[in-house]
Amino acid sequence: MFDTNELVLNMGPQHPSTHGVLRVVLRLDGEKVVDADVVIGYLHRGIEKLSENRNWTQIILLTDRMDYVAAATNNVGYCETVEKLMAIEVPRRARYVRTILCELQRIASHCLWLGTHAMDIGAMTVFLYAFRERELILDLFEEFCGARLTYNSMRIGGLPQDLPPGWDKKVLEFCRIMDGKLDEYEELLTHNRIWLERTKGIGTLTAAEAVDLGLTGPPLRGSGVPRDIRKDEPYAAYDEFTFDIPIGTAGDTYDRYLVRLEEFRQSLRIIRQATEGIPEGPIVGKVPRLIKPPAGETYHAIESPKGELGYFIVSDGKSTNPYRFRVRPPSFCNLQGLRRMVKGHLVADVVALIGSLDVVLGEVDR
Amino acid sequence: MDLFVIPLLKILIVLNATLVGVTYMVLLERKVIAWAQSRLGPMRVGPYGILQPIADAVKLMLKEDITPARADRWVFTAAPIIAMVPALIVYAVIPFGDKATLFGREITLYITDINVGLLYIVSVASVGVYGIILAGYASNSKYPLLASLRASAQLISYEVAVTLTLVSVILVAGSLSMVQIVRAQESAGWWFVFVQPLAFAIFFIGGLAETNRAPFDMPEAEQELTGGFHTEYSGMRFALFFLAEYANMIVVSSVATTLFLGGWLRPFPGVSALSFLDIIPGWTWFLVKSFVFLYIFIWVRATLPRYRYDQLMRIGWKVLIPLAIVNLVVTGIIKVMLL
Amino acid sequence: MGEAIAFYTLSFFILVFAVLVVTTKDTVHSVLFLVLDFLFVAALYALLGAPFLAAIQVLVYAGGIVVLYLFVVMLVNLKRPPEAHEDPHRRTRFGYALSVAVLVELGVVAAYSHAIPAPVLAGARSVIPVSGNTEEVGWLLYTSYLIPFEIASMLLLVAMIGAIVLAKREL
Amino acid sequence: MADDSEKPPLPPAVAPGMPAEGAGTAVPSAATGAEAAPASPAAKAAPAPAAAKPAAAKPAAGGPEHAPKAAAPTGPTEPAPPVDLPVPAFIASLQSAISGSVIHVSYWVGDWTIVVPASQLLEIARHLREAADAAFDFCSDVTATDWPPRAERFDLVYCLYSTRHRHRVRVKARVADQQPVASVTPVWPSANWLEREVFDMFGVNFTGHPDRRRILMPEDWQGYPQRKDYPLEGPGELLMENPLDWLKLRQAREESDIE
Repeated sequence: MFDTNELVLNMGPQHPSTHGVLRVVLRLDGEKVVDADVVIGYLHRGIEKLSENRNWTQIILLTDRMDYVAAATNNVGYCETVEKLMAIEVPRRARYVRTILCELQRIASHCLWLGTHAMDIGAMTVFLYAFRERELILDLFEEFCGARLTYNSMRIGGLPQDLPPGWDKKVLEFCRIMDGKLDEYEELLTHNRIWLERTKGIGTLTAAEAVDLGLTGPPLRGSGVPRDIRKDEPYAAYDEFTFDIPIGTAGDTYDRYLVRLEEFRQSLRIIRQATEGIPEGPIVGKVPRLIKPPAGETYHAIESPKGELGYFIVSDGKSTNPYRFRVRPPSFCNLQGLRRMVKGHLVADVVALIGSLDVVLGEVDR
Repeated sequence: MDLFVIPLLKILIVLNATLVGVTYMVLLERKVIAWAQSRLGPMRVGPYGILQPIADAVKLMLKEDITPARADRWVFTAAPIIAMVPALIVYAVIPFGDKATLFGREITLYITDINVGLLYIVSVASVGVYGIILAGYASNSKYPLLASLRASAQLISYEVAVTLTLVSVILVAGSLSMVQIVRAQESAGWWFVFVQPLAFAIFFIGGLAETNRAPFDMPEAEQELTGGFHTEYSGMRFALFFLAEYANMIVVSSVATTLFLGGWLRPFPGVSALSFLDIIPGWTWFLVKSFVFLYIFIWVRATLPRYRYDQLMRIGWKVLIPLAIVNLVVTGIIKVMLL
Repeated sequence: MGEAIAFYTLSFFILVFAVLVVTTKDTVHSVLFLVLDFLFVAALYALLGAPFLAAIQVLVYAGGIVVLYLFVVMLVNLKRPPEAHEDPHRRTRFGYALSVAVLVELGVVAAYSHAIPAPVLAGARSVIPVSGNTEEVGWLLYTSYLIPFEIASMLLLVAMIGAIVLAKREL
Repeated sequence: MADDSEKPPLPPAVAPGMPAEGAGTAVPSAATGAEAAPASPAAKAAPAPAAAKPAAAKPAAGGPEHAPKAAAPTGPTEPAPPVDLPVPAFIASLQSAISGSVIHVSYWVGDWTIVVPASQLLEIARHLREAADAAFDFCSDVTATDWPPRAERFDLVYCLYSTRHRHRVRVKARVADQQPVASVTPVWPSANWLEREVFDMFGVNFTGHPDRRRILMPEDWQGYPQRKDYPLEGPGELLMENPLDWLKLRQAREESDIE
């Protein structure tokens, strides 16, 4: 009479907490997840294919559309890869500005993550608070490049334009504001009993598992692997600043939360150092009028807010578009870990874990 | 004439006041949460958005009323009504005040005072759960089904704890009648919150859970279950669920006010030095106290994350119910010793 | 007069719902009619001047037990066709036999109550004052009916333990 | 420290083959105004002719070695490392551990690439993961490149990283269309989705993959979009321009499916 029927629950692609168009097909025993199939591709726009038919400069614009909450980071990663192929030296000022923008972008992206993650667990005020601060960053970006979401804020060889006057003061002012706001977030969450119960011991991954699953970024560091491309293979101007790489111990959702919160602080630290020490000088290196890298291929990775954002680009040296343009999207690879993480947890934890991975579907599907 | 007209008038007034109160409760919630989140909340309809509830009501009434193709039609239609009606008829026994003189007539400020008033509230509230279960079942959809299972498990579990705390209050008051309970507090000179603090705490937590409010709002956890048991509802039927939830919040606040905060009594009814406060009519005290309660409901929602379903059940069965039983036993022993 | 009208209306609905409970095909609907039945019975109690009993009826039966019925009905798929070796009419016949037995029992009770002299019934009625009967119910339960009450609670305890043992075999 | 500015400015015109003349330090040829670029580690710098200029005036002039004609390239440029640049130890040990495992070693703008035979891929992967000097425990990317006229048209590219030694390598295997190639998912579980994507986009025939399904494209999709011969215009464009024709095409397709 009591047959143990499993309930198949289709979560998404239209679901408030799958952060876009992620679809997770859950096999439930009661509310416990027996297995999960992660289905993606609903936002696939073929950016890789499109890029093979765009010239090198136009692709910057396409990279905006991948991780659309960290567009500047995508721009930097792409531009640096092309610069690596073409052996262009980027002026120090431009590298400093790139670092500042990347870190501002990291804070903006983490703000969005914090807001949505807390919202998924039911703390809705944090969502609004985090978006309030993200707005300040968007204002800064708007002043720099005129756009608020898809910035197109980099050029191969440097920057599209110099910083507006007084911008660095505003950045420092933002850092001052943000310091206080971080404490505000922590007050609402870090020692909150319910928050602890909802995040501790959820989706625990050991360091070895996290590496095996190909996780990068905060999910990997949350499991205690001190890997950060900013330190390991520095790009932009990261080698000139002192900052720490926070790592977790337990590898659960709470540790990933703590790691990201500490990354806020470290980012502020980098921004302060970079803004105060920003050198004068040109903002664009010596770039040929027609961008056409020599034949060859390279893989270049940077640390996006989500993890290792890698570009594998093949140039045939003859045409004005890449022969092959491949992105290693951190969200895609991190999302792969979801299936392993949700097993044995409840439906409510599934949304907490999706939030904890911090995926952006624009990047997963490209 | 008095037998029919005055009660009917009272019912009419209470019913309308409740419905208006409930709609404005929604506005209050939106405003309070907005302030907590450094926003403004609704500002467009009327000055400071005070006409927003009316606009919402009009919108919801004009919206298309969708019944899913494979839903159980009759049950689907009945569910919101079953949810709403108990929430409203509970007001019959809530004493908003003691007596008032109007047009030379002495009128009691409650519709009726039955001697099992508290039991009546509990039993009617227990029927309200059908609205949720049936909504989940009749929608013929998985999310509402999961939500309704959660909701019914939650309501049944917390009802045990809440009812047990009520029993300890009854022990102290010596009556099941709402009016008599207030009078008992008057003669004791203390609000029962000072006599039964543990019962008050359990009642408050249980009240949050029974009205499906944060941090126990699992049945309608939109982040997990896309809206919970009312996922498939639209238009006025959805509005009924919505209103029922807020009506239930007001019921819980009113009951808490009556049982623990002395109903229409002024603060410290036993301290004669504060008797100048008697100028303020009793119903004002009642409304102010209920409002404070409602405010706390909203405040909690703006502050706390949501519990998980199993954690909620654990708190209910392993913390609240044992505490309530202990409280009841201790109260009983003290009562017997003092007699 | 008004009381009589109310009584017969309520009784009529109680009977109609009772019939619907057993004739409806959809089990959930059937359970719902059962709830309605209980609610009307509660109204009957209220009419008889027993508000305490009415409230308890709603709280325990309508609000508690039937919710659990509904759980079971919703969770367990009852649309299973009977097994091939089972006689499809066996249950029906069993049902008929049971109804006849209950009817006979009711008839006996009715005949017996007619045989009791009127003053005894009147005395029983006077125990329940119209104003309130919570205290009386409690008083009676713990004095005259203490042993049945305790036996009933023992029975419930045994049932509870049995249920737990059945549900969790590997305890 | 390894910023772009420190990357050796490589001579595009002579890029293929990389004549190793003078392991000089990188000449910051493009460092126009940047004051005191951080000290570039000479050890890491690749040799570069002093006269080298970044792809500038005549970028298309020097064709790659494989395709002197202006025709479509038939393969990637895989320049051999300069002779004076020591080949990483793990490549040598791989060569000695599995004979014939390294077909070609290439170095370009700081990246090491080894080309391996597709038949030994799984074995090589296991070695690279387990050997102490390699310890590539992290498979950061799996992708492919399509070089149509070539018989073994696909370059399978595995980007590996070692969290212990913090070094990277790119492993390439050439496979033909439909040629079965062992999945490396047993070695690196993270390759699961990445290989699915390669299967989805290129139709590379992975064997032993635990879950070989399309991942980004719909399950009933025909063809492999990232192949170079995949039409850039198709039903999708038709839909926008002429919905009726599109509908006919679709119906025809559905009917053929039913048969």
